[in-house]
Amino acid sequence: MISKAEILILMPEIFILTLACLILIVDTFSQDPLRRVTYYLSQLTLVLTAVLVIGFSPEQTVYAFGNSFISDGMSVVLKTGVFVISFFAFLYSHEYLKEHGWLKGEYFVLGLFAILGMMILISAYSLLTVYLGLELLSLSLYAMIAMHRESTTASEAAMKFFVLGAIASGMLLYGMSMIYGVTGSLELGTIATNIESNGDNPLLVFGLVFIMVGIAFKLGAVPFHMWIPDVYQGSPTCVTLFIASAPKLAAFAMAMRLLVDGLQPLLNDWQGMLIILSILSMATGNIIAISQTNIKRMLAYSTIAHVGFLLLGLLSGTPSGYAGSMFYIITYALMSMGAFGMIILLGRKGFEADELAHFKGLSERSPWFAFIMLILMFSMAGVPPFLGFWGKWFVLKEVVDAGFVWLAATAVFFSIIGAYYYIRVIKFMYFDKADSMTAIKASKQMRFALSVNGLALLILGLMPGALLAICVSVLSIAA
Amino acid sequence: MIEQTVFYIFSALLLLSAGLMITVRNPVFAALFLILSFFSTSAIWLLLEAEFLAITLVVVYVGAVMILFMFVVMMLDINLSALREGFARYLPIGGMVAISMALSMVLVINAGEFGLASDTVQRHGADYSNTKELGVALYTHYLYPFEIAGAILLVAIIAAITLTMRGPRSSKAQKPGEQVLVKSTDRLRIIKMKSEGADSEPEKDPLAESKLAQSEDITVKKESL
Amino acid sequence: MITLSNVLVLAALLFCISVAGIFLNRKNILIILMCIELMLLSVNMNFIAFSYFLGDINGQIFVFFILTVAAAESAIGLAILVVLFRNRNTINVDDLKSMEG
Amino acid sequence: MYLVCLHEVFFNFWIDKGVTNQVLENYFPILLFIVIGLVLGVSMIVIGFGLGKIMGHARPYKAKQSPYECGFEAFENARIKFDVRYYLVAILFIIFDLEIAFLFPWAVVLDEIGMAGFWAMMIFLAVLVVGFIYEWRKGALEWE
Repeated sequence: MISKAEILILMPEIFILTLACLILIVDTFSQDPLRRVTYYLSQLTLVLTAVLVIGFSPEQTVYAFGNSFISDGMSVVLKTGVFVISFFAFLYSHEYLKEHGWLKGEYFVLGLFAILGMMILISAYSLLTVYLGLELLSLSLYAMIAMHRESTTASEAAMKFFVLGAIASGMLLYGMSMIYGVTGSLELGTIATNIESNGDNPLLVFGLVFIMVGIAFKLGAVPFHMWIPDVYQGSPTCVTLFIASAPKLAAFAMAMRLLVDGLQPLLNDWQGMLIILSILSMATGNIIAISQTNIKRMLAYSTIAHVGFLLLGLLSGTPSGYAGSMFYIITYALMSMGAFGMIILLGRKGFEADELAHFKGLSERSPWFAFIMLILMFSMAGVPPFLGFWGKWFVLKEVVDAGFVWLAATAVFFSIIGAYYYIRVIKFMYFDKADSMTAIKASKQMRFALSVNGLALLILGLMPGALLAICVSVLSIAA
Repeated sequence: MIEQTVFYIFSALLLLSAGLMITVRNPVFAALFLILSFFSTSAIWLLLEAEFLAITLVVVYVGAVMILFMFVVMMLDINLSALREGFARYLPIGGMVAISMALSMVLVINAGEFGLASDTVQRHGADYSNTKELGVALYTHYLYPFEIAGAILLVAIIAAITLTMRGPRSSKAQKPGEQVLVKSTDRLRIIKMKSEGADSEPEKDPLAESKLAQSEDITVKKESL
Repeated sequence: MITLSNVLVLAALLFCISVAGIFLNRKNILIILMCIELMLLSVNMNFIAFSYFLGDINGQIFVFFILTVAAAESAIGLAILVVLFRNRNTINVDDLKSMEG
Repeated sequence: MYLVCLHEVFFNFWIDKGVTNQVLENYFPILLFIVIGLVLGVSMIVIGFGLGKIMGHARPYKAKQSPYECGFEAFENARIKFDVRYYLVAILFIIFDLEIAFLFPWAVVLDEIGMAGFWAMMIFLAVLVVGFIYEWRKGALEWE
């Protein structure tokens, strides 16, 4: 049955669910067109939940609710990352929605439910909780995209995301059913021990293929990436920002739980699949991004390329490789949040700054924000003193250590190609004439948050040791 | 023997209705065939002693989800012929893909060995309650997923309302009670105006102006009622 | 007697039919949503067969949750479809090409 | 009673006592019901169409087969678009239908699952009541 300790360990989830329900009710009574109460309560919830997560973090790995819930170092770090990122994402979203005039309280409530889904996914230790967490997250995201009802592109993006997401969930479930049939269990730990004791079975690989389709879809790896460009471009920028940042951490956690915690004995099988996914993603992402004129779409292809890099760490199959991947995904989430934040900053009512041309001459309009964008783009390209470089560096080091020198060389080759389209943005900002010199209209909070976001990449880039040390330490305990 | 026959009959029915579902022209028929597949599936689940789920499938899916699909089919005035374009074009390649996929899946499944699962199953007697066993497992070991399911349902409510709800619509029905209560002052507004000098234009007649206000007011009031 | 592979083959065929349906009816989103229901039905069939032949109730519990989530999912999917139809007056996938790149 | 007798008769007739099958025995009346329904339905359709073909005489022409609308030509599709409010009600019905699906096994095993199971259901219901309040406040339940 349920013990008090189990309920305590679940405290953050219970808290965020309660507050989300409360905010939903409060919002229906609110007359304020700016939804200040809803917004501030949501932000407060995020802060308090983060405090709870860190406060209740266990010293060693704890399992609860019949092994369907796990709380370990990785879950604490990733959840904290999700809260920090979501806090900024909510701040940008509030500014964006205020400016564009379709602010709804439900946006933040659904956002909180999406965050709850991410927490469940990050802490999932059985096939059932992985599935439920994933669905809670995806259903909230579908609704958030379609929420701007007048926008044709948003509803198209939502429909595409929904159909492809539902098919991917179906595939994932089919794979799960095979794994369940062979091992007779839904718990990831038991599955791993059963596979080890019963030896190889072709049906396990059969199930693994379907599970891999699901994971590749959620991460956005080629050839299951079709949704990413359309969804990123079609969604309102604030939703794109949210989708492109925090859920990536949850998708990474899902891959870790399923592949490493549950199917570690099949390492040789999934390693090969990940190599293919990784090369295809890096190639497709970097090459197609070059020809884009829409910056949201360009960043979408850049996401695909980054996912290819992320998979490099996973496929090395060592705890330090996983740590490299985790470092990579956290840095990626920070960078993409900043980049989409810039698009929101430059936009105003009835106008989205989502074309590359809108960045022309930004250095004249606002030297400071051109500098922030410079940091973001250099960091994404992987130029040395910035944070993005270290992510690439650690992952590559692990791949070489695992004996895939050729793979590392391929990755370097594609990231050099990729550097071109990031640097093109910088060229637009510094060497081209602006089409219009309209002043940037943004609130103080927005400017402050974006500056913090950009400078964090610089400062963390100058001293990447601490974050990496955290990633390594939590994953070496888990392994 | 009889059990196997029943199983085969319902399997054939299921595959047939599923096949028809993806090929018929009319979405209404597709929905009806999907309902038939749900029914035959639930019969097969009964044979596999999943009685509670078989009933739930009928109650929730046939009784609610398919009704929802029907409503949407009825709600959207869909041009059927446009949606069928390309069906014949995709048929050869789609059929090939499906058949080869089916062959490989069946081969893998037949070749595979399920170490733990055995074909000799201990069947339960008539006093066995599937609902009870499911309930005990659900409400002791699966409390955490159960609460997550609650959250998912709540998200579905919020999403459905925010996406499709429109504000209260104005109705064109008459409301006799309010019509009776109307007073002349509600409809007629008499404007006091200074009489204008002799050199003013003849069109600017105060009487005409008040008439204008009056008629405007009446139309406004009528709309608001 | 029904054997395990009987049911699994049935589920696999059902799964393939649903994938074929998605391929063939790629223009009509409504049919695609129905095909997704069919796909989940085949997954459920798998779980119930395993649950029966393993003598383990956990598979049935999983099916119960899949049924719940899938119902919520189709509710949201249809809601998005309604919004899309209002904006575009079509549910034809091929017409959804306002974004290109 | 009648069904039970029929069931005995059929069963003893069809099935060798050695391999008596519990599931089929339990659901035999339903199977019988389905079979009778099928036979009845199919035979009625066949008889109806058959007799109609044999005895009736059909001489259709265009005007006779066109939909009749008070002397006008039909100017609209016969299918009327449904209002979106039906759809909202159907969605809310699904949610609460699922709630009942969860309540049913809970009620059956209430004496075996202890307080934890009881309170878990209370929390579940509370979450859905929040949804209910939300839809009430939003006016999704108002028809007019």
